[in-house]
Amino acid sequence: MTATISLPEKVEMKKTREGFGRALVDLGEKDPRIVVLVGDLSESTMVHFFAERFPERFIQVGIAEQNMCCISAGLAAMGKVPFFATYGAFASCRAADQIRVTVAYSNLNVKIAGAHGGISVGPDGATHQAMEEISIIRSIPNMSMIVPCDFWETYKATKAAAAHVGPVYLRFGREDVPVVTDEHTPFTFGKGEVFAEGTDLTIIACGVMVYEALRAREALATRGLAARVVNLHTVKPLDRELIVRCAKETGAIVTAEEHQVNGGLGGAVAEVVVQSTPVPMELVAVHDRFGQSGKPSELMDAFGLRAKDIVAAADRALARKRAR
Amino acid sequence: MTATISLPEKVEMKKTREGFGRALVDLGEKDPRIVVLVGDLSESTMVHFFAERFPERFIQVGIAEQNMCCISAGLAAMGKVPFFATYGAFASCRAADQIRVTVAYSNLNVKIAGAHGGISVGPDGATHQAMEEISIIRSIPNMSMIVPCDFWETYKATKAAAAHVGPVYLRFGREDVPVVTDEHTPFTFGKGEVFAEGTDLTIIACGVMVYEALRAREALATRGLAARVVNLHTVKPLDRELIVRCAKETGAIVTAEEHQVNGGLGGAVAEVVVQSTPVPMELVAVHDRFGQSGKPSELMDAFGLRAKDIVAAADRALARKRAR
Amino acid sequence: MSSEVAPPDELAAAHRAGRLGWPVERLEKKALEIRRDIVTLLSKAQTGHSGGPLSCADFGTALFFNELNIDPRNPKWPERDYWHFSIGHVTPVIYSLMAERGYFPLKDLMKFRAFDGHAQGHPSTHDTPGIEVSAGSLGQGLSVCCGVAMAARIDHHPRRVYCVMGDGEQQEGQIWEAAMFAGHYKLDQLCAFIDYNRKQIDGDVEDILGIKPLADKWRAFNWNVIDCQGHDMRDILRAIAEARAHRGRPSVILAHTVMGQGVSYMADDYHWHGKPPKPDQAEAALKELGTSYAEWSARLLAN
Amino acid sequence: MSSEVAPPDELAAAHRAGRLGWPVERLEKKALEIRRDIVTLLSKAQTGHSGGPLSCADFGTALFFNELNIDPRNPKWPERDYWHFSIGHVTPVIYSLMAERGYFPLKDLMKFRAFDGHAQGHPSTHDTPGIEVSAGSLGQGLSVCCGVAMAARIDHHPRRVYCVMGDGEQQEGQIWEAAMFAGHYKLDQLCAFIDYNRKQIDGDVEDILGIKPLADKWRAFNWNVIDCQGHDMRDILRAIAEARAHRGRPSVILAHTVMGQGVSYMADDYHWHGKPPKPDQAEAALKELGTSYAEWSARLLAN
Ligand SMILES: Cc1ncc(C[n+]2csc(CCOP(=O)(O)OP(=O)(O)O)c2C)c(N)n1
Ligand SMILES: Cc1ncc(C[n+]2csc(CCOP(=O)(O)OP(=O)(O)O)c2C)c(N)n1
Ligand SMILES: [Mg+2]
Ligand SMILES: [Mg+2]
Repeated sequence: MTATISLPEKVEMKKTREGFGRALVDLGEKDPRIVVLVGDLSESTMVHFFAERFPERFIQVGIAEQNMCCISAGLAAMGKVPFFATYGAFASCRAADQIRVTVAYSNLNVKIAGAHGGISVGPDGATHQAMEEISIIRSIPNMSMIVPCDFWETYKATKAAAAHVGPVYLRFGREDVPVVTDEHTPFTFGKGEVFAEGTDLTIIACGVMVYEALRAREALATRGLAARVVNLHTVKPLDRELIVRCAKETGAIVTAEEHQVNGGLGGAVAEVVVQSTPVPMELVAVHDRFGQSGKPSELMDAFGLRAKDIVAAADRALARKRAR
Repeated sequence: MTATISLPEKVEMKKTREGFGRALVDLGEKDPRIVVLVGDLSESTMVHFFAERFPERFIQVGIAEQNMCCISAGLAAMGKVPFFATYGAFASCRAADQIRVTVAYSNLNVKIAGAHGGISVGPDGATHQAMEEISIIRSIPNMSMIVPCDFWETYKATKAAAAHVGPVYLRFGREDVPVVTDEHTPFTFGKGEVFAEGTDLTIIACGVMVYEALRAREALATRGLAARVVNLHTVKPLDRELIVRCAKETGAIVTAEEHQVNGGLGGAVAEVVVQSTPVPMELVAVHDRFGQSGKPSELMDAFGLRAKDIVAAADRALARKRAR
Repeated sequence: MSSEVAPPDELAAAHRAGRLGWPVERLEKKALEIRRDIVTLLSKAQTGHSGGPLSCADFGTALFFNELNIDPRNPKWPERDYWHFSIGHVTPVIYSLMAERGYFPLKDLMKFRAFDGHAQGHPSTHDTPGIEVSAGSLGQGLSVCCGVAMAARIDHHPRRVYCVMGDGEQQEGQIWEAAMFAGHYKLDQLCAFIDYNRKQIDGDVEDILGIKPLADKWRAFNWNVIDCQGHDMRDILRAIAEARAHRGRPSVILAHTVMGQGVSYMADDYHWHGKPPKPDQAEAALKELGTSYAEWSARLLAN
Repeated sequence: MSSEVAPPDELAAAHRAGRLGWPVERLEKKALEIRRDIVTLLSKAQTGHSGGPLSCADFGTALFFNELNIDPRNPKWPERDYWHFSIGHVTPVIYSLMAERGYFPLKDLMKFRAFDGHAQGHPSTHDTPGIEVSAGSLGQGLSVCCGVAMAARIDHHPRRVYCVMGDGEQQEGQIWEAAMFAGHYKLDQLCAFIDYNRKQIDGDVEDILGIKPLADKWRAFNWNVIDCQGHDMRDILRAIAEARAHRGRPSVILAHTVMGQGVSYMADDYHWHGKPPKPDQAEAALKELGTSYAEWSARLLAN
């Protein structure tokens, strides 16, 4: 599907996690099976909206992520649709064994919300900047995972997660990020969206990097280069068909993610590419180092997660494409 | 380095984890800093040899993997060289947060031994067949990881882990596996070994799949195809140089691992390949499904982890190489 | 000990459609059969755990054949009680109880841990009908049961929830997270059993990492603690009834058991935690249990 | 309460080279300065936690300026005691204590959580000299301290080990794994503080997930439990001395504190768990603490 997105100069800023919090309330209105759990982070994860509206279906678990994950499994086994929320670092790592054995191996209908993913978490520093989630969750069978790009997409992703039967991991950021989609932008679980057409190369991004990719596209366009931009919000299951098509049609791929380079979105795309249509790829990501404290913008710059870094990667990829 | 390995018809069978258990004792003799911890699995992980020889440096933690991981961190902070041992499923998942925050972020000298990796664990079934370890550990900065191929290599890997300053994860299997190396086969931490030369394609394998790769090479040779076999025991840090060289020189790569396909050895190699020398690759691995009970040999067959599966993958890769 | 007495509606609930309510003698006979099943299936498979399954056999039988309100032919019966073994490694007793109770044919026991059977080494939701949540990584089951109990609370459902844990398993921190949670939310529909057989893989629990004083721990986590003789059927039923009658707190039954109970050479020996008897050892065990491998395997295969 | 009295060699050890052993009055003055540091650095950074750091300020000062045997100019001094804050979010008090004690210049506090400073939002081994093990994911620190204590035991080293935990943090199961371990191995060189301020992020600990009766829990895990008034310096020193003198069990000091203690509008209000005072609020706070932002930030920047 193509949903050509062009950015105004000044873009509205909003938190992805707020889209989650709002969607939960709307889901709760329609579906009595929705239950929300939190590990002492109601406001940070924005489940407080749901808690206020549906106190009888809200469970405060305290600081006990392992327990929260398995409680969710028990709720799901009884037909509930539980969403449990904490920071992504603790959702993906502290509860990894519980996700693997109790949730995923049983293929239970548990939804996991990991707030505060990425370096843009900012001043809290490395421990709170979850950047290993895609690698971890992607490796576990039966798991699905969505990394939405903005407020609206998070809203839709949350609803899609509820509609999908099976375990789903949702990854959000902490900060206000540019709103690049609107209420009507198409969103299909498991399918990437072509946000802008182009033939010279494809930029495949997820999360806040979709915005940076669109900006990079503008910069490349000033030099006569036409970059396709794909929003690959569902990092599992992967839209292989779209990736193969992009590799074939554009001959070069840059991936962009606010995540470790090892085994993340770039790795997922690379696995498809080498098995189908080997083309030059460049991976814009965090290069196997821990985060640090700082302002989100300082860190996005320092860790090379900006439009300009995507542009540089695109130039490298294009040079390699031409040299073949 | 090249260490041409040719297999006799009947190969000696021995457990990798025994190489670990023996190496610990030898390490303990020479280095008083070595401390060994276990979570109620002394014999399965074969740390009982060490426990008998050095009871004062052996710590039984009981069934508490999170605690064991952080106790090891405390020991390492005080200058000890702790090895902690449990099943790989619990080492990598139950202690994932502890590995990330306390061990890796502090870059402490903790050695993690994950026994019972892979589908060949057999009758215990899915929960005990750790197949997500490479993806998880590879995503965490500062971590190193070795997946040795047999008894002798495990012995050497254990010693190499002790010699390396920083956190290292070692992955073993459960069963007797073919001994393909000997006491004198070269082993260098962080470097792949070319176990057999070849020019038509490269099979890059780790763990027990190195044996299957060597057998696959024999089968391919009968058809006049020359496969190079690389034992990539150190899956992190990755021997990029060797991978790039193989891609350039042979133009096609098959990876083989007893591990989930998402983000594992194949993914790691793919990431290097697309960023340097895009060539056709095929990934022999477990295709995103949980294991099950059965005899190890039945499972290796059923999950497509045999020499014949590598041969089939090689044929696909070669066809794609020729079609370019 | 409970200080309160169950009100009449609870007693009615306690006699619901899916409860067998067998008397002590019949339970004792069934427990013997369960032990024969365990030894036979382990002998056939030549892989699996002997010790824990045998220590769980008596209270397991009491649960399945007296207490639990279940319909094995309709495992998802909405009215069902929920049961869960957090110690996934005791599949020999879990599957024997399930098969004897009618979840699946007895002959399936003869394919324990086999490639072509459903009876996985550790309980698997998608392989075995009646297993609602997979297990095998210790320490997670009580949390699952807390979730089931919370669902019942949200739905105002009278479902009772039974969880079986190991004593070595008490070393897992997640158990105490769940204990704190259930205490806080006063989940009195929840009843946990601890198979207090004093052994784990590497030896005596008190040598490995002592859990004493265990009753004090649970009390300090706001649970109702009930001690019981884990191989005395009458005492087991007494403990279960006490738990059922208790209001305001979840109950934990410390079932004092013997690892390998029922097979003389296994009894109280931790070496039997994780291995099956060899065929000749199984024959000796089955003799003690009043049958033979030929006889008992024939019974299993015929049903 | 300890039933035993420290033998002479222990008393000698208690007066080792790196202990400051400051008297109560001096400690009280330093604690006030620590509070000024905390408010000032938070006001500068406009990010970070206020509540927990202020509740830890008094016993933190007692540890750093009376009890701990450390050499801040040589953080790896082999004879050192080991200290660790398992609640990594209280970096404002950790860094203030460290800077006031001489680990690094006071002016570094003015770069709290800044891109170009070393003072990370949560303690980081490779950024801040003297931080031996990183923290920030709750529940892990007591295990780290168990490891340090075991190393000391192996080496027959008299090192004492101090761990600071939160009360909300008690909900993490790993704490109870570590508690069981330390009890089993009778790690009496280990002393844990619990900052019992009755608050966590989402509200009152007893509303979120009650941890009471907390002393009973620790006793049931075989620890020596000592209650103390967490803002009474004399009582803090008494508790520490009691812990030091106790033999055969690790000690835990339940430091009864008030979140945000020292700043009237923050006191006992969980909303102050994780946010900094705005500049005008900081000014008001510093006034209560007998200084001003201008004066105190100048002091920090000058040292
Ligand atoms: C998280 C986890 N760690 C380790 C194991 C391996 N393991 C299986 S059973 C067992 C011992 C359990 O002891 P206990 O609960 O007393 O059961 P029993 O030996 O009495 O059957 C261990 C360590 C596991 N299954 N899960
Ligand atoms: C494993 C983990 N889960 C959640 C968090 C987020 N978190 C940070 S502080 C905190 C509350 C801690 O409460 P308490 O121990 O009482 O500290 P206080 O609020 O009193 O400072 C939480 C939930 C975390 N840092 N680590
Ligand atoms: Mg036991
Ligand atoms: Mg608190």
